[in-house]
Amino acid sequence: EQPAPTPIVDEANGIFSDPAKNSAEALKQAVTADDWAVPVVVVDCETPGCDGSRTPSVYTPLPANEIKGKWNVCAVIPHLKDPYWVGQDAGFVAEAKRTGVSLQIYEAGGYTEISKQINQLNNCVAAGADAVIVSAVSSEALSPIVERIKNDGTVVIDLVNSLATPAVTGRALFDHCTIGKFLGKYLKEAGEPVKAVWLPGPSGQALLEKLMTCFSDEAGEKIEVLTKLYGDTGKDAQLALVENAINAYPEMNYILGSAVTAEAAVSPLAQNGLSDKVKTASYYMTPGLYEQLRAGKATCASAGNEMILSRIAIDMAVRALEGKPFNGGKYVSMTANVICGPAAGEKFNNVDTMSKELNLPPEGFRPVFSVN
Amino acid sequence: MTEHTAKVVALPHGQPIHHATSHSQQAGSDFSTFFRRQFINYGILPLLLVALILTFAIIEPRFLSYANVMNVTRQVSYLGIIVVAQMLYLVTANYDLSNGATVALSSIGCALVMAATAGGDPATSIALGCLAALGVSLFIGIVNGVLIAVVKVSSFMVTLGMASAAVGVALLVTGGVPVYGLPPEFSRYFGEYAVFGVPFPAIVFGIVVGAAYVLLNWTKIGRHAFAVGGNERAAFQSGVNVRRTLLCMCISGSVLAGLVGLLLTARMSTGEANVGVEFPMQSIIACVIGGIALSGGEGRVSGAVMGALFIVLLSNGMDLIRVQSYVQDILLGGLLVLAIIVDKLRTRVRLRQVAAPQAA
Amino acid sequence: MTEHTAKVVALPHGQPIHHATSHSQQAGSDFSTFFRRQFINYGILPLLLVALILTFAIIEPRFLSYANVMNVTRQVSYLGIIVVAQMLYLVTANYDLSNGATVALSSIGCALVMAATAGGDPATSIALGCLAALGVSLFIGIVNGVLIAVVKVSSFMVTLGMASAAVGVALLVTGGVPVYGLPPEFSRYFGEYAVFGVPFPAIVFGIVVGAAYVLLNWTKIGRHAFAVGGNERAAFQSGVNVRRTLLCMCISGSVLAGLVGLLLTARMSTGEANVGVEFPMQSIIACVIGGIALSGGEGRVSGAVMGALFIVLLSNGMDLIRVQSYVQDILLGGLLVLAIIVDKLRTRVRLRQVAAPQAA
Amino acid sequence: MTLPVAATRGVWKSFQASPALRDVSIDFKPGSVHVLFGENGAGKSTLIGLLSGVHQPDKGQILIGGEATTISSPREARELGVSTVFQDPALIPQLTVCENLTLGREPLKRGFLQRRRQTAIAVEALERIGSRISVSALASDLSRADQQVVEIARALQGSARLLILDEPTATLTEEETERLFAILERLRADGIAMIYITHRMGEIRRIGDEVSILRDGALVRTTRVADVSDRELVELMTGRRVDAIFPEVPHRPRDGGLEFRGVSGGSIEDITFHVKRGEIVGLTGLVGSGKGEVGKLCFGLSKTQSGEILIDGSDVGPASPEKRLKRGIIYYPGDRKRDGLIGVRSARENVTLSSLDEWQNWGFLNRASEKKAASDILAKLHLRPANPDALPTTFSGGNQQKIVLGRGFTRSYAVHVFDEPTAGVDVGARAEIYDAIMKLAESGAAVLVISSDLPEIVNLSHRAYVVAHGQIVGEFSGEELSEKTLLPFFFHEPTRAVI
Ligand SMILES: Nc1ncnc2c1ncn2[C@@H]1O[C@H](COP(=O)(O)OP(=O)(O)OP(=O)(O)O)[C@@H](O)[C@H]1O
Ligand SMILES: Nc1ncnc2c1ncn2[C@@H]1O[C@H](COP(=O)(O)OP(=O)(O)OP(=O)(O)O)[C@@H](O)[C@H]1O
Ligand SMILES: [Mg+2]
Ligand SMILES: [Mg+2]
Repeated sequence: EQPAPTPIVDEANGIFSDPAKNSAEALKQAVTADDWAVPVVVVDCETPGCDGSRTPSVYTPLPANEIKGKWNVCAVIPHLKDPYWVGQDAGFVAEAKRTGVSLQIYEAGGYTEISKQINQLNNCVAAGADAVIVSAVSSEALSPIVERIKNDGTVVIDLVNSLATPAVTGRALFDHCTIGKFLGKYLKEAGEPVKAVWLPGPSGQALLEKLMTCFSDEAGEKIEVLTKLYGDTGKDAQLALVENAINAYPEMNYILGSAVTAEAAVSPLAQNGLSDKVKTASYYMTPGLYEQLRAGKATCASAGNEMILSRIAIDMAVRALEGKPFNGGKYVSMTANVICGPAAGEKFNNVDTMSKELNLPPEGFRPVFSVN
Repeated sequence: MTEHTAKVVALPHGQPIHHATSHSQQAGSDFSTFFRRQFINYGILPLLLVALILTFAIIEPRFLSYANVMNVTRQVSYLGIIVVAQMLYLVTANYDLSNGATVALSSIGCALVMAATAGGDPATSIALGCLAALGVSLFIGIVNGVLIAVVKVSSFMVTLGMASAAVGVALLVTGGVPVYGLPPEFSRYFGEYAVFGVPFPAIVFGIVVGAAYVLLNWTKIGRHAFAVGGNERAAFQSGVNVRRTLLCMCISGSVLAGLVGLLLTARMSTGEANVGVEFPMQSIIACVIGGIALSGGEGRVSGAVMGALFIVLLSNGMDLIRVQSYVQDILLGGLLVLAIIVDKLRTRVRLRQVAAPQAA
Repeated sequence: MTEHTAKVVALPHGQPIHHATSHSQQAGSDFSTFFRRQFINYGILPLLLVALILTFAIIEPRFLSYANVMNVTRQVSYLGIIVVAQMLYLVTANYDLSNGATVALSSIGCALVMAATAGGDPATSIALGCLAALGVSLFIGIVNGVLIAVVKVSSFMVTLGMASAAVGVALLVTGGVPVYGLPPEFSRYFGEYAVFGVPFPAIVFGIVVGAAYVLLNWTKIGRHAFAVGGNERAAFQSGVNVRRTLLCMCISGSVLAGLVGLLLTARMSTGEANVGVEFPMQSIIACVIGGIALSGGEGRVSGAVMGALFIVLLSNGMDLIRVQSYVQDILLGGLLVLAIIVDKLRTRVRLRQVAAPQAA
Repeated sequence: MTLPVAATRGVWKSFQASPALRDVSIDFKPGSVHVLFGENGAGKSTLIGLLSGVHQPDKGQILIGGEATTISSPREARELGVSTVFQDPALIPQLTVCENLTLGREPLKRGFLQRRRQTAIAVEALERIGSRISVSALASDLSRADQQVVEIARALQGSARLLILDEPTATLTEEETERLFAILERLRADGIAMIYITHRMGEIRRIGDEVSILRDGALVRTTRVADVSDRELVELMTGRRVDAIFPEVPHRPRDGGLEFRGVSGGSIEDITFHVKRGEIVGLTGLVGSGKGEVGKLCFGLSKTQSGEILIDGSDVGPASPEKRLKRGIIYYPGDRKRDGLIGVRSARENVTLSSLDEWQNWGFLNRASEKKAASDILAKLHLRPANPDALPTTFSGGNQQKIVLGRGFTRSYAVHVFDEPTAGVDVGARAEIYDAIMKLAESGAAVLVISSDLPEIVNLSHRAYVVAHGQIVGEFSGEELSEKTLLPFFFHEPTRAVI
């Protein structure tokens, strides 16, 4: 039913598909504008596994005046207790306001809450959602539900945490593998031999495992992963893990993990006089981490530029509901890059090039759970 | 449930008045006493449930839509079975804090077997998978049971340790990634399938409830379970085989948890090591709200069912009427405490009833 | 600990043999009995701890390095205070499942106040922050205490409900993001500062342990707490003010949790809504293996400390000797059960002592 | 006419809606032992509960030293000079004797405990009543009797104007009771007022000056003990004529029954005795003599180290209550609340618990017939209130014992073993229980009654054995079976006194 997607473009609203061509100022303008535009990567979804060639493009949403229906959209997300998801929430709200859809957001309360998220998904369909945006706590476990919902004619948009099932209308994804690759690539280019400890967060997370695998594949033999220490996402838990890792692996010179981990690592490293020896890199960005990057307390962090994904997801849902073609394709992802602070050395210090708009929640934004 | 309608009220020193009879006399005539009797037998919960349903239904008519009723039915089935399983432990004055881990490990076990045999005939593959799930939970049940019944160590610690160990094993064998590649028939029939509009899990739940009711109220072992939970010393000196009773209840409780692992695996068509983390606490809450004493020896299956229903309805309803999730936590906490406080009230009234029949 | 050394063995018919005396007679002479006595008084835990330390130290000498000892000291301080807090509840036969939430909420409260006042003089800002943290926990303690002591509802449900509500509030006020912008002095002094190489939290822990020991063993309220935990009705009939005792213990327990919230905030230099998630269960585990009965009326502060030490040493040591995360869960579970089983043995030996005093 | 130390003026007390006390007015005079007498559930404990601050009256006044006083807690009562030994055990098992003795009045110095003085106080309190229990023993390690002694010692310390003892002798034997009475007499001489609750007629005469009879919460009469006969007392108490408390049981011993051959185990050494079918045999001795142990051995509650126990001439088999029940032995434990009853299950379920097989077919219970059977049995035993669905905890002591007794009638057993069958049971209920025991014997069962209550042993049993220090030191029957002849044997060996 969905018409063929609009062609891939190199330029729109003064924004180029090649991020390098965009000035920070222009990008800022573009992503905050009401008719926003953002450089994306369109993934060819015709190939099996929906993981084909990746072409840069510029994503522009459906203009508000072309939206006829008053749509009910509902989004289920893993949780709303860290800046990353608060940022996505901000995107949801902004886009819902722009498109005038009625939006309801459900948070499962953590990555272990599989049954709860399944229930929430059912609940919001029962509550009459025309489209659901799913950011799954488990890439596999939600497949049957999603397939059923899709068959019942509900639009399903896969957000951030890619679902295994092909039965989705559209995808706006945080590309775990690419993020892992980029981190690996950066460490490789950075040169010096790396002995790293992974503190990815909770265990049993397929996507994190994938990220770490892709990291290792890319990084090659010069980068040695000493161990993976799993633990609750809470800062206190990560803190204890870092402290133990410091004592367990004196040869360690890199701590890889979540933004919480990187934040938690600062004080124990300083205390053990290892701030210079042990560097940190995280696979996503938070305001606190950003500050520490600038201050040279943290070394690097991957910037997925994906705070816009939630806006794209809603736009995709609306396009699908309105029977309008997708912009560029049904699978959109972002161009990630690794942001490093002074601690990484002048050669790699690119902290100022990071787009706050695309990586951090708006200052002082407070979570909103429904927009009517 | 015979024994409930057969409750009696007695004069301080004299002939009892039989509820059943007084019921038939008064039911029409005097509603307040009728309600008081319901209150005494089932506590605040039925009222609370009615209140919830009305509130939600008024604010959001879709709450009572066929779709949502089906949806709630399916949701309550999984939790409900776990709650019954927890009840089998609690009745004997033991906790099961490992039912979540049991669900997870049997989900993994079942999924691994099915994935391994997926190539061949789906029927056999599914059968083997089910056996695996039940086998795993049976094993856990036996270990719990032996430690609780024979070695006589605190079930709190035993099942807590078991939980940690079981999850560890689940993660170890899967390397932390979900197990997929199960035969599609499995989730089609055991997960989504519905008979005359009744979802398969709901049917299983119904059977489990029936079985549990019969086990606890119509068999020797059930009676003994209540006795052991009420006063182990006295039960032993009344010739109850305490060990066998405890073993039985622990094993059946854990196997029920394994059954949920099976059903959830079908629902997710994946083996997950993270599933069921919230079950231990949720099931205990449901039991307590359902009037099943943590101190053992008391409780009705109907109470367990209502307790599960309460939790599911609450979150489903709050989702439907769009209560933001932070506030949901707060409300949940408040309602828990409220429910328990009112339950205290109930026991008071009950004593008065027994004491002062003229009220009835 | 007078009352401990003063343990006795009563002959079936009357004459007791006084440990204290038999002690002084034999301590030097007969080691086996000396060890047995230690075993009877402190259980397996000391041995277990020594075993752990030796194992780890042999496999990985760095385990005993100054850095790691400091590290363990710091880690045990936070958990240790929580465990003592839990003990204050358990001694009166009540659970505190809300101590994790208390930590989180008071961390938030403290951080918000400090961040708001960060502009001015750091000292006052810090002072206000501390007051906020303690205020929050005091409030939680009072609510718990009133519900448990006055309304007399099961602490299990009360604190469970409180936990859910408190976390909800914490998330609501912070909007899910950590609270930044605390005065740097705060984390410098309360987090990293060390006196003669002793980390500040450790000093606080020491004070807390001392205070708790005095409170429980050398004051009226403490002894009454044990009495209430042991047999509430009897305590009341003996003229103990049960309500005041329960209130006191609940409040001091929760305030200690608030103190941990304070220290952790300093350590993390942010206010976090999702910290302390594992505290409730961890603290109960530590207490139980520390010989503090869930049924109340029993327990030593030293036991609580050793329990906390056990948990911290275990995970720290396993990290150091590079045990894989998944396997750690399994080992933890196994060791828990083992510890409890051996503890059963201990009580047996004690009873045998009672029955057959000639052994002593 | 001396001013009463304490008095109640028209006090009412109801629990929920049911009045446990109705308009009771009694004076308690200095230097006099005032006995409260009444059926189980008559309101005796409730009355003293009012005086000791456990309950508050709904209506009426409590006078202490002549003026109206509200006593809102036991601690207040003690400050007013009222100290009480409550009916139900009031020691903290996990605390030491010392701590229990000083609980609620710990010696403090600048807010801190003074352990030395605490110990001194405790030692002094125990010496005062000539007990040699160790002050540093854990309460849970004491036998029930020793626990009772500690409670008495606690009540006696300090300067009490009014001393209340609620069935203090329920677990004491004659000898210990005598010691207690000696103390009470001393206190009477010192002009202390005392309230004494007992179900034992003998004790009323032995120690009582005045007696108040309660029935269904109402005061029937207060009178001088000298002015009433036992028969009158019982009539006043029950409101009906009880001709004989002890039934006359024809002695028709038949073959078979229970037999101990050189049995040792627990605190028992080499015991040999037998109970023929149709016989009621008594087993008595001091508390802690091991007589209860004999019962435990019969039922397999403690293991037999040597010797053999025979039932109808064949060995009883393994030591497990379950199996012993199957072999036809049933045991009625001495401590009803702890070892006998499932407090949270209905009286009916308690009765049928031991013999559910009787109503089982195809693995399912026939609940209708089970229910009927249980109700009939409880009706036959005159359970009051006659409500088989109520929880055991809502019944009075005597009626709780009837529920336990009911188990013996669900099917026919060859041997019935009673441990302290009438401890704390009122005279009326006692007669009914004895009646039931007689019926069992007449139906051809062997009945072993283990009791510290000498009159019970002497009047109920056909033959009796005395146990001392785990051995049988004498067998008595016919004429010899009298209190005078039995008592000396209690102290067969130089005994270590308890009080
Ligand atoms: N705490 C209570 N709650 C409810 N009812 C009670 C309570 N205490 C006593 N009763 C009731 O009050 C009545 C009087 O009880 P009480 O204990 O005073 O009798 P008693 O004379 O002491 O009997 P006994 O000789 O068995 O000790 C009984 O019917 C009893 O069931
Ligand atoms: N709680 C206890 N702890 C230690 N020893 C005990 C305990 N209770 C009883 N004993 C001892 O065990 C033996 C048997 O006790 P038992 O109770 O059978 O004596 P008894 O004559 O039956 O006393 P009672 O008249 O109270 O039943 C006695 O030597 C007694 O001292
Ligand atoms: Mg009484
Ligand atoms: Mg005995």
